[in-house]
Amino acid sequence: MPINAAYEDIPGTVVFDMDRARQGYHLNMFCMTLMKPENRVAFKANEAEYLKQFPMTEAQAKAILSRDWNAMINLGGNIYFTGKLAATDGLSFQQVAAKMSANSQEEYLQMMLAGGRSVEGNRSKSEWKNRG
Amino acid sequence: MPINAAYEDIPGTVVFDMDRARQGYHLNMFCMTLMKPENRVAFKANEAEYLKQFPMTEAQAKAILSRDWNAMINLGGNIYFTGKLAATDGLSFQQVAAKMSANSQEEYLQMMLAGGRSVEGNRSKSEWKNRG
Amino acid sequence: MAKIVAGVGTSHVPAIGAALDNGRTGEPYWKPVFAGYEKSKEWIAKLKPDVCIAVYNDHASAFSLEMFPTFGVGAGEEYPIADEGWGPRPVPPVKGHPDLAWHIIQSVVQDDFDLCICNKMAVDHGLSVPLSVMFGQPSEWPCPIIPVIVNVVVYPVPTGKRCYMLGKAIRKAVESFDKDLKVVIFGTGGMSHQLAGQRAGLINKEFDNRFLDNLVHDPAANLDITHLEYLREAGAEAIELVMWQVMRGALDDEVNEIHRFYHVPASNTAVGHIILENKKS
Amino acid sequence: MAKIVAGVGTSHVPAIGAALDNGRTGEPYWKPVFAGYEKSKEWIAKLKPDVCIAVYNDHASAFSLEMFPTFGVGAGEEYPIADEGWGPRPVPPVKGHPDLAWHIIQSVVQDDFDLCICNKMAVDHGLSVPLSVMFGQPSEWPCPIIPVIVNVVVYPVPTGKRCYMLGKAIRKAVESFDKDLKVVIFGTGGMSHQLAGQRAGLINKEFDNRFLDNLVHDPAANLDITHLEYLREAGAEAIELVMWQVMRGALDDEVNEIHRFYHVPASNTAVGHIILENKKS
Ligand SMILES: [Fe+3]
Ligand SMILES: [Fe+3]
Repeated sequence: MPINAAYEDIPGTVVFDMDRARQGYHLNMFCMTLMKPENRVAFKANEAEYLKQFPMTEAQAKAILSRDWNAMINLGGNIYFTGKLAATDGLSFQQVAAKMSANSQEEYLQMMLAGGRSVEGNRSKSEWKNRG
Repeated sequence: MPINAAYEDIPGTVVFDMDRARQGYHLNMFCMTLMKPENRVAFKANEAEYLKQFPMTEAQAKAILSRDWNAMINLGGNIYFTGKLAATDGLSFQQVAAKMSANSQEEYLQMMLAGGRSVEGNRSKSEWKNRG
Repeated sequence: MAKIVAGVGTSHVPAIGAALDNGRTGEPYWKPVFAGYEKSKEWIAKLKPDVCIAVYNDHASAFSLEMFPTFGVGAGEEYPIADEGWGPRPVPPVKGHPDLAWHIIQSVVQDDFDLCICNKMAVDHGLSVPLSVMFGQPSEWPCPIIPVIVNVVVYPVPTGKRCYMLGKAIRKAVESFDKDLKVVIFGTGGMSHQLAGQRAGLINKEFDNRFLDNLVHDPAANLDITHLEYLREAGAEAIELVMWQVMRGALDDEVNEIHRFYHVPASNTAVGHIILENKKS
Repeated sequence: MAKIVAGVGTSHVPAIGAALDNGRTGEPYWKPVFAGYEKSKEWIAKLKPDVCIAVYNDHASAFSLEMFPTFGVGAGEEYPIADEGWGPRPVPPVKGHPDLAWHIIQSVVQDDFDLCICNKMAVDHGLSVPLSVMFGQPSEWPCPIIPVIVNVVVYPVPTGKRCYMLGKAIRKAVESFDKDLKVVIFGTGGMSHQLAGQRAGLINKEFDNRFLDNLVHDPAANLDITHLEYLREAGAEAIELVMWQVMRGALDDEVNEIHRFYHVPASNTAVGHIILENKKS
């Protein structure tokens, strides 16, 4: 939607707008069920089977099963929902953020200790053009 | 609350404000459960037992069990919630309104056919002072 | 560009739905009620709106004391019919229009209306009865519906003025949608009635007809009606008329009255109905 | 008359709660974070507020895509601690203050804020972490809390300006409450951070410190920050700072800065914290 077009220029960032909320509805609602311990157990016991309760796309299910955290976000997942999956796996938000944005946990930890990722060079997709 | 004091002057009328919403919380939440057919069956099978799930007052439970519709409203019930109980009993909103405000169903039906209860004489409690 | 071309005001008395569902429309009690909507059914069948926005209140069906929003907009694909205690009405589920609904939400929230986004909710007689009187008994509703819900149950409820301004914001949102859509907006509920207490059965024809007259010729005059005045003058449930203000706010200042119908009683209620069209520009 | 005497701004990073719950506050990584709140704990223990109003966002715990309100006010007696996937935090449930909460709802809805009334909801780290950093680890929280929830998760989210105006409306409501109560308002979330995507870990100290400076001396200057600017300049989750605007809106134009603390990092986040007192009148 035109109303949000400007957000699209921010690199490496997905804004959870109407398109994402619609696309990710079932993926995110699956994550909500992990707020109950018995559901976490059931999911862990047979992940693929558990996911069949939710009419999500194959790509979304695959992203969940393979814990491809960026793919989940790109397919309409929102971090506060997928954070429930991370918690189910015993992962912190920092560990997931590292998986999404750094080569290693250690690299990410060091970057944060050094003051975090600078906004310089990270404002616009035009600044990322020459990245791999 | 002062903000609502003016409503209190309207005779034979209970405004579902904060005080009623708090007072009637469990009574009304009981009514919400009657939106499921299996709950309607369970309630009808043993009404007193079913009500024990809800921490309402004895007076509220008694009003429900005796179908004292005005008492339910005076104890914090709201008509859209208690309407679910009426539906469970097979009663229409009109039948319940008649029970609350008229001597008989026939009298209420005739009053409505004749154009309803007039607002004249029914605006203020001061106008009802001389009623029984 | 999408455009709101007309507004429909109508009561949403559950007994009207029951009369239809139970085949009692020909009975002397109900015949005059349904006769009042004959012209309306023809009008809307001819107009063929692409989408209807239906402003109604949830009667403690999708919402309860756990949570009650002041304003909500339905952005879902489909809404099931609520079971209000007598089983769901035997009418088709309501299909939404998520594209336009989300666009409205985007626009209206940025205009400082604090909506609740509603994707999953059962819709009750407040929505289904207006569809029935306008569209009859089809196997599916002829167009997608965007539910707009307003709290008129748990006080505090919004003012008539706020509802009118919401209508204006919805209109602005619709007009900035980038597809050609002919939209009709429904304001539902009312008119004078009171369902509970010793004053149940209250009807005020003068109040109702003044409200209808103002709606056509001087909508601003209705905005000054306080909650207290609705309740005192026209019965506790007359507060539902604030939802007609949303509809009226979404139309031009000047409108043509296409149809009007007023009848007492249907169950406990004064049935009011009006169709207003924006003047062609 | 009740009165809002002070405002607290603080990040609500879940890892801070986890560090406390797991007894890791003495570790080199966490020590400076908790040191920043030492003065705050003394301050609030001495102030002894009767009620705290805590503005926070639900992180898809009490709300989901089924329903997401823009603004909600908790009117319940008690709120359980949410299980966000790792079991509920081992902290006491939050007791509400229904009298004042309902009074605020009454007043603020009549001032055209379209609140969702929330009686039953689990509260997540957004609320519990601010309580932990300010009150430590008591067996029960020292005062009742009124949760005010703001949608900063599902776009569209409210503007900073709208949030600031909500703060003003809350202040007006509190000041019309007929009991003497000393009230502190918390604005939580932020500061710069981004949790997801390839840009995760973004921090912008200049942005954060300008925001803090403005908060003290020129709150109006913060109101012009657009959603786009929060996101681009300070990370996707910096949008949470709109909740500090609710807090600031509820205070006097002129305030005294009692305490300020800024530290990078806690997990993915720039921890910001400020205490502002209204000047005694
Ligand atoms: Fe209604
Ligand atoms: Fe947060």
